[in-house]
Amino acid sequence: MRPKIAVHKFSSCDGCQLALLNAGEDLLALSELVEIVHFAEAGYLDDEAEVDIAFVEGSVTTPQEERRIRAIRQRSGRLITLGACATAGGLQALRNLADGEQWMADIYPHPELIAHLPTSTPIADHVPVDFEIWGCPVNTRQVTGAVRSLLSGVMPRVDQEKVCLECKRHNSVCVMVAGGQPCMGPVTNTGCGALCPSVGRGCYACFGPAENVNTASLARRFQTLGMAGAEIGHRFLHINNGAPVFNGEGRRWLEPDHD
Amino acid sequence: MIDSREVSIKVPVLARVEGEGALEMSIRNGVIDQLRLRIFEPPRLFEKFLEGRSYSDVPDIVARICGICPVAYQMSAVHALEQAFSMQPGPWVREMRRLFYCGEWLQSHALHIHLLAAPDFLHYHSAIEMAKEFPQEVRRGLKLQELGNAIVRLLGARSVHPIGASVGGFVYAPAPEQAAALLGRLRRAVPEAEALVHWIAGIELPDEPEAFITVCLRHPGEYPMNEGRIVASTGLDIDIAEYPDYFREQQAPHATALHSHLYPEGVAAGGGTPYLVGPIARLNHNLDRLPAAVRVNLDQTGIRFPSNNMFHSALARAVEIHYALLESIRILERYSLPEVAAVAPTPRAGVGFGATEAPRGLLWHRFQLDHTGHVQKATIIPPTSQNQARIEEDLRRSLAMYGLDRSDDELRLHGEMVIRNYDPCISCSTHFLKLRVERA
Amino acid sequence: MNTEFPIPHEAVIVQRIEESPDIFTWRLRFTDPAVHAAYRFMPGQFNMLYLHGVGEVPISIVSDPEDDRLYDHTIRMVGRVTRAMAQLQSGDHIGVRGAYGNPWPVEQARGKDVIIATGGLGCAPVVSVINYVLRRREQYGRLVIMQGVRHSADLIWRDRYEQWARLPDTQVLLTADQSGPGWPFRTGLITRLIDEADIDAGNSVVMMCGPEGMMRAVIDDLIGRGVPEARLWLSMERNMQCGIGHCGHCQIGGQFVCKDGPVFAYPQVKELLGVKGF
Amino acid sequence: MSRRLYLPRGRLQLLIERLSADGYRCIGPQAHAGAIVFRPLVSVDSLPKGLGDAQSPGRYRLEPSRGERLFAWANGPAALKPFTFPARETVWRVKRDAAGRLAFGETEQDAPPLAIIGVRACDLAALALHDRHFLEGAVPNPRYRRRRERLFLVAVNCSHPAATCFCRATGDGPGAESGFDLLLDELEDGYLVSVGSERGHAVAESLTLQTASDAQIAQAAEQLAEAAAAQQRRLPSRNLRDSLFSNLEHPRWTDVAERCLACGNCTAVCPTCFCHREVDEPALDGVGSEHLREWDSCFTRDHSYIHGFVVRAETRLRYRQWLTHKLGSWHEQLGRSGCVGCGRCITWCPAGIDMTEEAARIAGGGPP
Ligand SMILES: Cc1cc2nc3c(=O)[nH]c(=O)nc-3n(C[C@H](O)[C@H](O)[C@H](O)COP(=O)(O)OP(=O)(O)OC[C@H]3O[C@@H](n4cnc5c(N)ncnc54)[C@H](O)[C@@H]3O)c2cc1C
Ligand code: SF4
Ligand code: SF4
Ligand code: SF4
Repeated sequence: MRPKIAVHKFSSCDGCQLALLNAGEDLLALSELVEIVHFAEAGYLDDEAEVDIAFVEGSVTTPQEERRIRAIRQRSGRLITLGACATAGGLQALRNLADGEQWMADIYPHPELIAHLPTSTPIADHVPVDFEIWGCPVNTRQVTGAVRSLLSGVMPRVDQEKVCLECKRHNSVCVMVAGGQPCMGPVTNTGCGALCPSVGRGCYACFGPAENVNTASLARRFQTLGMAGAEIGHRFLHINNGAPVFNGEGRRWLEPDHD
Repeated sequence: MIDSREVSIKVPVLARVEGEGALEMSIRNGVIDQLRLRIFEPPRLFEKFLEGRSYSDVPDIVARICGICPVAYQMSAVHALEQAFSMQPGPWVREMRRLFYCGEWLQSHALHIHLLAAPDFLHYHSAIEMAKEFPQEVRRGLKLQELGNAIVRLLGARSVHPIGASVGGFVYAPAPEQAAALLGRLRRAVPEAEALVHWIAGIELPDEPEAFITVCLRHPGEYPMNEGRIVASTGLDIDIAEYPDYFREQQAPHATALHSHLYPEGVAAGGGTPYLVGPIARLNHNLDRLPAAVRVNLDQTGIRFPSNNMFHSALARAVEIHYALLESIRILERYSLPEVAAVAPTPRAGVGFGATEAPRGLLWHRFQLDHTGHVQKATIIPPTSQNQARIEEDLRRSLAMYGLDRSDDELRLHGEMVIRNYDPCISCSTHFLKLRVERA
Repeated sequence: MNTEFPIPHEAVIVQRIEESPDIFTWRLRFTDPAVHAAYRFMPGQFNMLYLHGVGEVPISIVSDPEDDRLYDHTIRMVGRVTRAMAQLQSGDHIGVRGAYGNPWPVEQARGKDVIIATGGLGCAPVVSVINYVLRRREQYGRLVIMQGVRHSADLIWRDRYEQWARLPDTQVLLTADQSGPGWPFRTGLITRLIDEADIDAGNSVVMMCGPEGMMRAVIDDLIGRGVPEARLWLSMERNMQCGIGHCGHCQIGGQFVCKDGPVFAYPQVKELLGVKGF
Repeated sequence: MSRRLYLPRGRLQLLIERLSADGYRCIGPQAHAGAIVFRPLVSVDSLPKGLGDAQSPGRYRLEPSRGERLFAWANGPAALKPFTFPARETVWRVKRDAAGRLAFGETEQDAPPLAIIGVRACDLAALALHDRHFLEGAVPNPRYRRRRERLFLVAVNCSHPAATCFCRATGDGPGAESGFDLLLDELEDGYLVSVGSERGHAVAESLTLQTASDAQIAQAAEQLAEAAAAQQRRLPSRNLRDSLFSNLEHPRWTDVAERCLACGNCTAVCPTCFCHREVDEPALDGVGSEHLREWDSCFTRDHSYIHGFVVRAETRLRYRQWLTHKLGSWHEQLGRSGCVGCGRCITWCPAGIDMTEEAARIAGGGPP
């Protein structure tokens, strides 16, 4: 019996699902190995089915999504989050730091007609998550790798080392040491292949925090590069602003006396 | 019997629309009483959290509005910001941005045609199912999609949320060897793009001519992507900065999204009307900007543009795939390393506008910045919110013509097909929202 | 084969024995008869076992080196690789490379008393040496087996201990830090067993495995009783990737557990044993 | 050392051509992405003419330097390590057939002969250490050996050490003494050439070089002495084994952990760090799998993970492992310190931690 899989979308940009839709031949190969039962973007629509593996993209931002994720959890064997939105609340979790209601009113003439929550929260705030895949977006290698592991009867490998190590494996020249550019690599989770430094720009932490990070030391380093407090804060309050270690560091630098 | 039927069709998840939406409609006494395209996409409030951010963060942030057309968001944004800073990054950057955009058109159009539209037309649930009987066609589609991704990767290191675009140009210039290798792959794919146009043209589709207003960019010398004036089939021809004078979005009380309307005589004069943006609009207005090879290939199909049949939108996409491929080849044939890949911006206070042609149509940005280059106010009008009113109008008309006496399933499938013509990318709708349904 | 650059050889699981709900034993044979015939090991050495597409883990060899039909591994399911290994059945294939590391000092111990001290859950590395001594009973003096577990419920292979206890010249002492009802053995730390054990400090070789804190305590006690440091042996565990002293993961100070150990004479690791961080 | 020869700068290209003709792929230092890095070299024109490097803790900048010199810099982020011990490689492959049988296969050991020009004394010292680690144990690594054997090394004595260099203190530079095929001293308008191997001899012969003058030889010696004298940094002693291990609870370990990012940059740029991990990359279909080896670092959690327990969970313990290994337990393992004084871990530390200072504070009994 091929395992059944589902891909669900919550509040997101759809970029993570593209890890599958852009997989080309691998997408066809995957459809032989598993039975895709729900994946709206690819035309599979059985939201109610029991599945062995559920991939979830997106964060929870509406009452309906709150209910839906609980129902999905109940009929899914393993639940795996895909990407920054599902794993840390996404870029849109920036609203959690502000007056989200005021923001709504600034954009919509009738915000009261829109069913929404004041916050954008990761899936794990609502239901237990079996495995998290970080990235904004996640890439095909990560997702097919996870599927392969599960097919082999093991959980995917957790790798939380820092981008720096991969950056050096690629023999890229450090943009912070040699170029004076701020780089989040020393606190960011590996997985992207250290893309940004490989093309000469600093990492902006789209893969979330690595293990055992020293955000305070990195922030001090940014200061020596001549950055103002708010700019330093924004480095941490970016794609993965909802990740607790980034959130805490970022907010510290946004406080007025920190400039 | 028909007259006495009361039907309410709900499509809880609209299959194969990127993002999840729903269509609700009720038919009373043989006429459509209510029709709503419901979008479940919750607001992600990008315009608000851009406020206070440095201009240099903007390309990375706006990309996250849509994973399928991040390049479009980046391009509208950098053009708007550069206009605010009164800077011009020069010919190399200009050409590379065009190439970047070609990659996105190729990728997005190929994805739409093969994973979304063609399975519809040929009655399959999915492309994967379709691949069993059309293996060559699906593989060709996947290959063109991958070529588009490869172009985006050349300039952006990855295809979704690429990291290469910056205000002032690009973070890096690709190595000539990489450009040359990609050029070879693109050249080999030309016959496939030509064949794709014929394949799509050969699929039998409803012939439903109708009158609709089209809006897109028009450039004096080229098929529009990053630059041009905004034109409409009403004869409108304005600078992109004048957009707010002629277009307005409203949160209509019955509607589920902000609907954009065009006011041909200016917003003040009233008389707003739905309009279409996207491939058909672009092709209808810019046929004379296509290279001969693209036009000859299209002519051979026997289908003529300008077209007023919305079911030609997949064909228009195929034609644009052909065009984007040839345009990429043209650009890459002349590729050389620039002196610098980006001009360093000098921030200053001001307002800038950017309008580019996203795969799904006109994408309009306005940024107001302070003297340090931090965003004070951002407005982003994506193509899907512009097409929204048009889709509902089209649904009402097309379903009535199709015959409201059809079974629920048939109506649903037809409705889906109509919607699909617009390729509504629901995630990218910074304005789309779900309203509580009010029922009479 | 031990010095050839390591690529696994295919081996077949001839038999799978369920030892407890989370411990199983594999009886293996290399599928290539020439490889099988050339394969040599000693008690205390380990193999790197490879699960297809998943990874490798170091596992001690528990069978007797002179049994050349099959060789055995007893594996506890703990994580990614071992849990998936538990799913394999007899007839399935894995990869094996080895044998690696330094064995127990079975030569030094010949003619002497052998004291085994283990702590924690089922200590595979010493099973091999117990079996080795029992098979060659006449070559060794007394055999004293001391085993401590955290909780009485953690003890596995109780019947095996009871069986050993019935053998001549063999003393088996068990203790649990905490015991539940029906526990006939001692309660308390393993060092308390040493008083009961009949140890001839001048004529014993001690072999240990288990938590480093426990080994430290036993060592201190035995040194106090006059056992020479060089007669104290311990088997250590560290993360291991290559098994041949190249990858650097298993270092404890200057020692590589994979090639300088896993069985060490106490003086080799004395300085850093139990020091947090090494 | 044998007879010293002289090669005018204008004829340096001949060396590249000769090596290429002998079947070597030439690699040489070039300015790239803001640093000196080794890249494929076809023409002397690509060498970093008129460039120097300014290095300090956490900072590296290329700077213009006067004159025609091509080697008036100290070093870049990577030594020879990426060529001899690549960051990632497949060590074996396996295929599983429908019956579940496994077929293991070695990967083809395709190491093209490389000629590397511009190698520093510290790089050679590090290479000698890797040779010992990978080749002189019970199980030599054949892939390393093959790459190593096919390496032609043209060393250049350091005339412009960086502020972070301390090879004089470790005894590994600034002049190279062995381990090269050819050795150059760069003078104002050419190169003093010394031969270090048979192969080097053959190449030098074919270039029909002049004999170096006494003045040129004296000039090179003086330049080298100046380079040595210019170095300010040093370590408390060449063997810190005991002084480090007797200070395992020194408060400075906690202090450095507050600054350390535990990012592993120091270990990656270190020419002697050898830690690596092994991972499997299975194909999606579950038939084939590649077993890879890739650089690891003692600054990662997984480096010291054993089931249910991380031996070095905190940065303090990771930094201590690194320094006590590098300057301490290397002596037990390979008979000398693992530090060759190249200064890379100081320059390329994003937090600007200077290991010579940390070592002095901890092992030298200085203030915490
Ligand atoms: C010399 C030696 C002999 C051993 N003998 C046995 C034995 O006979 N029976 C037995 O059940 N166990 C033995 N172990 C322990 C066994 O290797 C680990 O339990 C096993 O590696 C855990 O792997 P995992 O993937 O299931 O666990 P996870 O916790 O998922 O570990 C992930 C990875 O970390 C590494 N790792 C984790 N724990 C250890 C560890 N303790 N030692 C080395 N690497 C580790 C492995 O690479 C492993 O794949 C021995 C360990 C060593 C060093
Ligand atoms: S994590 Fe990023 S790429 Fe993925 S859905 Fe969210 S915004 Fe899109
Ligand atoms: S560029 Fe960034 S990721 Fe790379 S080494 Fe430097 S700090 Fe780390
Ligand atoms: S380097 Fe950083 S920002 Fe760039 S892709 Fe990788 S994780 Fe994302």
